[in-house]
Amino acid sequence: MNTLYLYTIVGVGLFTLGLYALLIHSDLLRKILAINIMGSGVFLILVALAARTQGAVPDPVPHAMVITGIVVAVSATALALALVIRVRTKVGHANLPEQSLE
Amino acid sequence: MLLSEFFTVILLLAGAFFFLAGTVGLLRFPDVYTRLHALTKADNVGLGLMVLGLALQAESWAMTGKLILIWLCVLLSSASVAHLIANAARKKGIEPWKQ
Amino acid sequence: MLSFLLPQRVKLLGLLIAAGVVAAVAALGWQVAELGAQRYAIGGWGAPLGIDLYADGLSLLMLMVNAVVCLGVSVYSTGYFNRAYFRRSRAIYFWPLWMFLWAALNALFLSSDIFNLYVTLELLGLSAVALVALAGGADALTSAMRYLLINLLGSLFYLLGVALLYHRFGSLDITILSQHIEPSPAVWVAMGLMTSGLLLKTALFPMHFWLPAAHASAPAPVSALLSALVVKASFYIFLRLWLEIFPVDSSVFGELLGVLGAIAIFWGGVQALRQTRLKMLIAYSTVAQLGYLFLAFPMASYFAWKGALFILLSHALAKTAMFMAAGNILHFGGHDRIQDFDHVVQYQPLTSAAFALAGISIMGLPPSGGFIGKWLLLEAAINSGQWWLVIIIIMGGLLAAAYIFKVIGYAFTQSRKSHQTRRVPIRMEWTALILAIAAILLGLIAPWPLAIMDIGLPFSGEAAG
Amino acid sequence: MEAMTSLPLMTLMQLLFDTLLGFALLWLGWRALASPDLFQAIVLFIAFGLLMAIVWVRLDAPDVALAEAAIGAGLTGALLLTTLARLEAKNRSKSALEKKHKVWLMTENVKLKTASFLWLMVILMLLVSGLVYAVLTLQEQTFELQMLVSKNLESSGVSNPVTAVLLNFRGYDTLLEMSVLLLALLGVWSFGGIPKPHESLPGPVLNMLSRLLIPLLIIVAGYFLWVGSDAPGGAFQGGSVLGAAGVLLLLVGWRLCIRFVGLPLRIILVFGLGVFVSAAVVLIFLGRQFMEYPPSVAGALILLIEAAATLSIGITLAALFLVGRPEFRRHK
Amino acid sequence: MEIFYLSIAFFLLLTLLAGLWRVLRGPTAADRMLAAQLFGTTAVACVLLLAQAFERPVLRDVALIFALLAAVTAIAFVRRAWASGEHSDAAK
Repeated sequence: MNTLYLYTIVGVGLFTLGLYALLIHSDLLRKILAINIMGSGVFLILVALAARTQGAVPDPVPHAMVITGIVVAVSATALALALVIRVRTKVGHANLPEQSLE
Repeated sequence: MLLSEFFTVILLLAGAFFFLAGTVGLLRFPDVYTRLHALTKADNVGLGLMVLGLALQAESWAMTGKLILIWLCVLLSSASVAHLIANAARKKGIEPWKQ
Repeated sequence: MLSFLLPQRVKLLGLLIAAGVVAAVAALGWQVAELGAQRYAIGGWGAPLGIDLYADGLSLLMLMVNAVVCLGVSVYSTGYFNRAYFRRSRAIYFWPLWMFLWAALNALFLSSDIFNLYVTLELLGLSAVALVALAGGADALTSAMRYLLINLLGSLFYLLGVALLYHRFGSLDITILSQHIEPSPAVWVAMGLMTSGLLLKTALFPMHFWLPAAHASAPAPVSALLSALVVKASFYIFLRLWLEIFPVDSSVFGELLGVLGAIAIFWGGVQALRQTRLKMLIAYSTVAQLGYLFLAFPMASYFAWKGALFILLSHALAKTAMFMAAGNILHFGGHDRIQDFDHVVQYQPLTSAAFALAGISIMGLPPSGGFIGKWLLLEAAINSGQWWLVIIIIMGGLLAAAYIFKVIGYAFTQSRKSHQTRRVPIRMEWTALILAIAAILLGLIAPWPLAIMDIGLPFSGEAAG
Repeated sequence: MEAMTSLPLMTLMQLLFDTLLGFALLWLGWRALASPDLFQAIVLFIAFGLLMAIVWVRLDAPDVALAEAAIGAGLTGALLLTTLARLEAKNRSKSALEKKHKVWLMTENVKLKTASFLWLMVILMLLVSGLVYAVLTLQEQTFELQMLVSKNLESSGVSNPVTAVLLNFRGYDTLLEMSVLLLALLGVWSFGGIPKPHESLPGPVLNMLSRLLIPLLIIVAGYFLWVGSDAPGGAFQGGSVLGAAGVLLLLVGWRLCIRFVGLPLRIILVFGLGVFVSAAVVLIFLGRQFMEYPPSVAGALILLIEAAATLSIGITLAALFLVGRPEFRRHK
Repeated sequence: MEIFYLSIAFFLLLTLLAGLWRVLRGPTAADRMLAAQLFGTTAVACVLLLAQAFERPVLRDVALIFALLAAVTAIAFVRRAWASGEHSDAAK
């Protein structure tokens, strides 16, 4: 069962890494990458914990949740990227003025 | 060790060796074109051997058919991609490495 | 949910659907009033397996406010969007996006499944961002971008909380979870995550920096929606989770929220005073009013919840009216710098009347809904003996009065440079006025919504009062 | 997994494989975010997506692996590259300078006072320790939900548990999720048209490749749709493969000819969602709950819904790739 | 027998990481894209081995998707990342 907790730790690591990068970087494209990585981290935790069931087949509900999550993440990223291009054409540089952290 | 398993092991090892050759080529070669050359060839052959090795183990013919299909796809896409990248690099004006 | 609009339909159908949804909400309201809280299992599966829709007093009230405000905004935007001011191609997209937003709000208020809430939150966030970006200006796009990032960040935090809760208890349904819950480290962390995610979206004090820019740069009906409903939706979820799932004995946490609320009131009020543009002023006043909602947490008594909810309802109505009034003035004068309001009262009597009435409700003067809410909060504060809350509530009211009078004062004066003015369609002025009057009427018919609140599960539990 | 192989060597090997995979993921994620050059960050991110799919395979989640591979490899990478191309085209100014020493802390392009930096690190450490502690103390999870799923599986008309949960038990989530996808497209279109990038005519090789690859992709999408009911696959995976085929088409420079761009395109886009909602509503009139598929006809109904969903998801993903309203251009 | 498959898969993962180094150092954008292509083929082989190791015929579909889609990102790179603008670091 310990490989399971390894993946959960990796998931937590990814989540924090994404959060750190999101707050640090001012470049928009980087922020979107950071959010995607955070999302993958959360999904990893979800599925890793799902594999705790005794039976060969792991619990399907988290899988369904993650698939829904992936589709939502893709549509959000697509919208964000389209917005970045618009911001760039209008403003000329693709990063947010450094807003206050947290 | 069944005979077929014996062959599979050999084929897989050969495949792995070619993958290694491909990666080393990628790292060692000084120029885009030579790396491209090394990578595409070695990896395809490596994958081909692995697919053959696994095909021996595959239970049903449908499975081997699917494996072969996968291999063909990889061949098709990596060859044409290599061409495209080389073509684009050429246009970009990266001259091949001359000793 | 029925208001999914096919992309190619435009305004006419928009109004039709708006009327349809209001009728549906009224029918649901009647049903809930008669039979008590309704539980509707989607797909016929039981609670743990399938998803349940749960309509109790709390969600019913939110739905009603939602319906009234959305009807007003729909009528308002028919006028707002057909002017030359807005390029035709952009106006077409307002309606489908707006319908999606409304559907997301309806779905959110009804759902009782935490993962489903995540999906509705995401739907809400994306449609709100698209609407804010509709204005197309440079600052509109930047604030829309920042709002999107904040939204995604908040939902990810929330999702992580959901993941922990699910893996701990094996179920996603709120009612089932509330039966199983017992404080354990995993639950505490999940609670912290979900709270920070939702607070980020509700723009409580430390995390409110995205709100003023987003509200000010968005087109008027959109910013009305944002501050009246979208921000409140995440507060609604937070309230529902706080009451039902999270272990109630966390008073230290409630204290922290109360303090944050208080700071929000002061900071929002002071900032509002300093603003030169009307829309920014109203946006900061939203930040302040949100602070009020969180004042109820330290007391956590029966009256406190009802007071906070009442403020929420009256604020929604009043703030929509205010933003509509601002939209009219913007149309009329072409700018919303407060100093240069000349003769707004003479040219647009209805709009300034609407603004004044809405201001009364925000300040909390006697007849208005805002007053009832503040009165309940005051009563709760006095009962629970937390005097510092009483002072804050009164101070907040004074601050609100200050920035409202500042605006009204300028509306009467003659500005130095005159500039061309444009007629504003009468529809827009009337909707603003009707909504403002509704905010006042809410105060007069107070007992009725208070009764509805009791149907729901959350309050009857602690009827200690 | 463990149950099948009792050999200690095997578990050791798996452990080794997992640790390497985990380490590679973290390291790749960190490098992707820390690399000074944007293009390098994107390539690393694409590799990250591939590794993610392998992790899903390792965690015995084939459906998720399929979805991640199809969407991650197919769409996100291509979308990021196109956006970068558009952004790069805008400013030729700064070329990424390799600042070695600062890269580790990722602070080379951020003016951060050390105070707030330390403060931030404290918060992050707190978060990590809290999360890890919470995760480790999770007691054995009650499996009644999983038993429930397998118990009602046969009445759901589908034998693959994940598809059953996705489309029947929690069909409402999927309904909302498809509307999120449609909403994203609406949002992108509401930003108005995009400046048309000058397209150089595709070379002969690309033509040949696309002629071979795209039909194959469409067949595979159909295969996934069909297999979805009893093996991992289904509407989303099929839809994303179809989307990838669409992306390939757009890359080759194919444009929808004028006749299709108006209403017909919109109808296709809304088709999936429309079928889903109408199926659910029709059932209400038959006296059932909102989305209760009668077990007898559930399989066929789900397949119908999935087919419509795959079609519209594919077209929506391809349209999203265009990042803007499709400009009307005569089909060459 | 599975141990052998798993060890080969492990070895492939190592080659994949080695390829990463080329992405970091690669002077031109083409090198980086090249390495991405390498990852694609290695991932296909890795997934096939895992499919065999854990007797999951289903995983072959995942390998099929990898095989098909590896080309998409590369083509996106060639068509868009370079076609529309001369890449500044090509001259480096």
